[in-house]
Amino acid sequence: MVRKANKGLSKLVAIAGMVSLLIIGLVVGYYINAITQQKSNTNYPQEFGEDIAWRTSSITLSGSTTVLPIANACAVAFMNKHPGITITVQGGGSGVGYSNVIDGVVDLGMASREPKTSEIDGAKSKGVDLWLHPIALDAVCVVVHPSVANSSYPLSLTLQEVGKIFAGIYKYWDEVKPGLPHKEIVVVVREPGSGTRGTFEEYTMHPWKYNVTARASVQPSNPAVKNKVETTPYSIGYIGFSFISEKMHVVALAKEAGKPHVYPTVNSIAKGEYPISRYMYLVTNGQPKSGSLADRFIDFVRSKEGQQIVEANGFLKLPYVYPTS
Amino acid sequence: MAEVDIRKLNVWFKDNHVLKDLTLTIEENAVTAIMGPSGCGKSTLLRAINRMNETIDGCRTTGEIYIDGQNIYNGNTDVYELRRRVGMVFQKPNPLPKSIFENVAFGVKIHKLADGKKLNEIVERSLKEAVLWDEVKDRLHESAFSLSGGQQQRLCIARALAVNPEIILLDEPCSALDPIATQKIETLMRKLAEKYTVIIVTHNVQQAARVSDYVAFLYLGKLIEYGPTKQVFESPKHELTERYITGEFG
Amino acid sequence: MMRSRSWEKVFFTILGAPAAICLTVFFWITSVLLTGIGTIRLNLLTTSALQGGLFEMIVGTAYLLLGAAGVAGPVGVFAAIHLTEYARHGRLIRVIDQAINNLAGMPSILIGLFGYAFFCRQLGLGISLASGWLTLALMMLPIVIRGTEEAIKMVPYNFKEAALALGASKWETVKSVTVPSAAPGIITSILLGMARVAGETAAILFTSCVLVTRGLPKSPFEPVMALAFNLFVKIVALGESPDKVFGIALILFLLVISFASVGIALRIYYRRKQPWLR
Amino acid sequence: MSHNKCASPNFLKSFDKPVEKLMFLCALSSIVFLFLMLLFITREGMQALFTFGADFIIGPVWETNSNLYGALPLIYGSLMVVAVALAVAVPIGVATAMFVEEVLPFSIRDLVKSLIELLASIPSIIYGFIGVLFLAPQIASLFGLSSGTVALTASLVLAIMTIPTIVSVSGETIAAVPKEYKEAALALGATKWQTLKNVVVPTAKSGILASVMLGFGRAIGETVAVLMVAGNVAVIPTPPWNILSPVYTLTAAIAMQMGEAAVGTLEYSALFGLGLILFIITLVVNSLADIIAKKGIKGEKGL
Repeated sequence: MVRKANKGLSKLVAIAGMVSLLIIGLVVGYYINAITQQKSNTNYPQEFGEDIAWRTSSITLSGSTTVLPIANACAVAFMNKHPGITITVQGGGSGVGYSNVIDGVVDLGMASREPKTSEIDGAKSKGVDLWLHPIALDAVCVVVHPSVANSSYPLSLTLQEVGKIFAGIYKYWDEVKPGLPHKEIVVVVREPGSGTRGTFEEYTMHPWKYNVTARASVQPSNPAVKNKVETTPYSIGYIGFSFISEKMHVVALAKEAGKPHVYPTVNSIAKGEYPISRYMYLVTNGQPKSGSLADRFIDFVRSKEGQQIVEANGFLKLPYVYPTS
Repeated sequence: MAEVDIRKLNVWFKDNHVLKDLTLTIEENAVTAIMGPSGCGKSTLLRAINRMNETIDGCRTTGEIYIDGQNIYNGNTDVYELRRRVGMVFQKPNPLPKSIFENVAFGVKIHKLADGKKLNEIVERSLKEAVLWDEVKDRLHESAFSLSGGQQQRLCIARALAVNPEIILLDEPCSALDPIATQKIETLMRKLAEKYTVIIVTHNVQQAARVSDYVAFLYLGKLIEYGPTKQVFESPKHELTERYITGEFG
Repeated sequence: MMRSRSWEKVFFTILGAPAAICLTVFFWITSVLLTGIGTIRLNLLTTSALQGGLFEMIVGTAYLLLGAAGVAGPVGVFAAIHLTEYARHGRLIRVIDQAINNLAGMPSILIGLFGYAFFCRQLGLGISLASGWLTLALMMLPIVIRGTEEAIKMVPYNFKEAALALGASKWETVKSVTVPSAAPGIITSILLGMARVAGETAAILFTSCVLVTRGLPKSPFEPVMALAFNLFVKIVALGESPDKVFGIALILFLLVISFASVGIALRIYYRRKQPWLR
Repeated sequence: MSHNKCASPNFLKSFDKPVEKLMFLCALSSIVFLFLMLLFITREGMQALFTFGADFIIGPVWETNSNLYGALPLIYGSLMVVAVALAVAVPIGVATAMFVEEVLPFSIRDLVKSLIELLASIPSIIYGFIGVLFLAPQIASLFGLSSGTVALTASLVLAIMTIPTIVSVSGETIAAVPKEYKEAALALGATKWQTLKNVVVPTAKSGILASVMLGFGRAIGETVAVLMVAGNVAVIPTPPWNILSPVYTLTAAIAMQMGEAAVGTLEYSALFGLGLILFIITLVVNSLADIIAKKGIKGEKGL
């Protein structure tokens, strides 16, 4: 009986194993077939440049989540264009972007702010020369829920007033400006380390040594902040220019009291009139070798095609044509 | 105290026809033994009397059982009240994981028969009736598992007695016990018959002869012979009964 | 003294309500996700991520799963054999037992954190498939050990006796009697372990995944794209459009659920059909 | 069945010892890795612990920009979310376990149990996804909140995720209550409910308690789903029992900030410090569950 039972069972196992192997094999075969067909369909461009080494090389990017959509889309487009190359995009944040470049873990960092002094010092101590390559422009826009202000009752603030709101010095809206509702201000911010947050605080908080109120709601991304402000009455937050929607009111900002209040527009940002604007950067250790993949990728992002991707992802293209060296 | 009248009882477990057309009348205030080889349906018959068969999945019963003239299988019988009236003791002692006192008091509390002082009295009376009181009176609040097997079985009897039953069912109550404990339980059974209708299932022919007033012999789900113990053992009517009694099979 | 049985029935119906809630939640989640089925086209499964498909993520997830099973399977089965067949009950075994329970209860984020500190940095594997395998294997290990132990304990002793009486050594007995008899249970436990880690995000968040790269990893030391990671980054960091994310979520859901249901069904089947228990 | 294999040459037997050693090593692996986890998480978290001392645990401010790391709001957030989740999940889970094991007919019991187990295998990111898309807006409109990503939402999502653990572990112990106990009570005329209340539950109570502890362990370690719906504000709510305010949990902080933290910075170390706190909490909870469960088995024999 022992033998019989055991035999029956191992037979079952064998059959089950074989069937599952067969299925796995079929699936994998089908997949590999599909993918190789895709590859052979793409024609390898028959241009012979001065240097073809880059055509088979690979680079890795990591850093700011703000730049991530641009890098992601550009990487995909560039890889589709040149079938031999590999561009790997990791996440992280601006801090990771810099530190990875400094540690030599990645070829290109992504950053939505300039390096902190600590990062510059760290780079120097390791003999790394940080090069910033602007690839897009973004403005950090201060937005409020329509319950605070709207197109018929617009709101304008100075940078310091904005700072006081985010530092929690103003607790109610009517403390900011008489006539606003007597309601508690709901402050929405990005997570620490975010480039958007870094830029925002550099202009509105750091000059007066303000710190973000502990009551602030922390959101992990621009869409999250957008969603939060859209749905939260009496809230204020800051987002990238491209994320502005009709369900929120954009605040006009002045550098200081007495200066004109400026709304963020393509024009005002490009001219540098809007006070909180920033560049998106790709970061390298030293100038990338001419003709290398890193160099060509940066050029691609700055090319007409790359800048179209930048715009499609909701950022502003660089205000003037960059010399492609 | 109560007469049990079984008419055309049939029990199935799924497709297995366990009891077939059983009809017999069990006398009150006597010990009736149900005997037969393993698998003949003894326990099923016993469990039909307090409708415990129903707790097993796939059980189906037809026929009637009258206790004091009332059919316990008709729709409006309160099965819980029935089980209070018909106490049961199992093959393996099954005290609950509680103290000795709580075990005996369990049924009383469930049926809200008494509380406080009266409850104490009932517990004491039941333990005395089960001839256990002297052995446990100083340790009523110890775990029931601290008792020996025989004591545990008497505790289970006391537990059944505490709720004022009329009939006591014992399902091979001694099969897990040593000879001395068995003897104590057998003596107890004789004593219980003065007050209760006692029905015992046993596959031990000698035990049936020792303790019972009446004996029923079951074979393959059928009642082969039923009558006063003396008569069945001295002059069995059926050849199968004789062979079983003499130990030819079993 | 009459206790109303209908009252009792009402009561048990009330008791059944929570169970009904559980099942409703399950079916609700399933139905919510299935509404997204319209958004996915079948060729999404076979097109490369560079063309907007999910191919590399699906295969990448499979790579992660198979590799993790390849590590956790043998280690877990060996450990279980040792614990059931060789170990004498002693303090060490109690400690091991405790450790397995604790490992089973460890939050996946901690396993991910450890994986990053140990596999990626200390062992220098970096963000790679190999780091992911080891990290996920750590999560699978307790499930495989427990499942295998259960399967081995179900093998009747007289099977082993039969072999031992014929002069087989202990290892031969284990190899030729115990393991084959327990094989269905062992395979089931590995499947259930794979189901546990298939949708795991926190453990691979820092250890093995990237948002985009070309094709599949060519060696275990390259990073990989995976469904769960992509879904996480796309929702949390990029806030991508729900349609696209819905597709990933649905496929991930179906993948995990199918693994789990096959595992659970097999386990029930073999628990019932242990022929020697009949 | 294995005659031919048994007749294998003797040299195979010499493999016995090395194989045995290998198996022993595998058995040890769980201890080794648990120890390594503690070692490495502590090592990386040391810097933060030394910098802040006790303030790392009782400090009320978690503010990355000013490099202040006091984990109290995160610990409180985690405990609060889990407490509410358990308050929902324990009654539902235990009732479900009782219903499944004691009331449901055997034929559909396995099916229902499997479905509940499937509920447990749904990836947490899917729970988070559904929580964000469907549950949070519902909560917001129900309580008139501006945003639905609050502690309560996280608790509900966690409750759903914890229920299967509670059901399966307490169900196991309920099923393990000896049939004799139930028969004893039923034969005395106890109703099904009385049997359940007076016999089954008291006997299984240690197992049920263990299931609650395990549920606690699972809930406090849950990351992705919580991160997506908890709102992530590193402040103890006012008043502290306000479950309609957003909270930040230990796990969410690790997952959100780990990507941002550059290796070697104080932030990086502080995140591992959080990991250490979480590690200790889960270790204690799981060990307690183990002890309770083992005590239960002993109790069945002794009392």
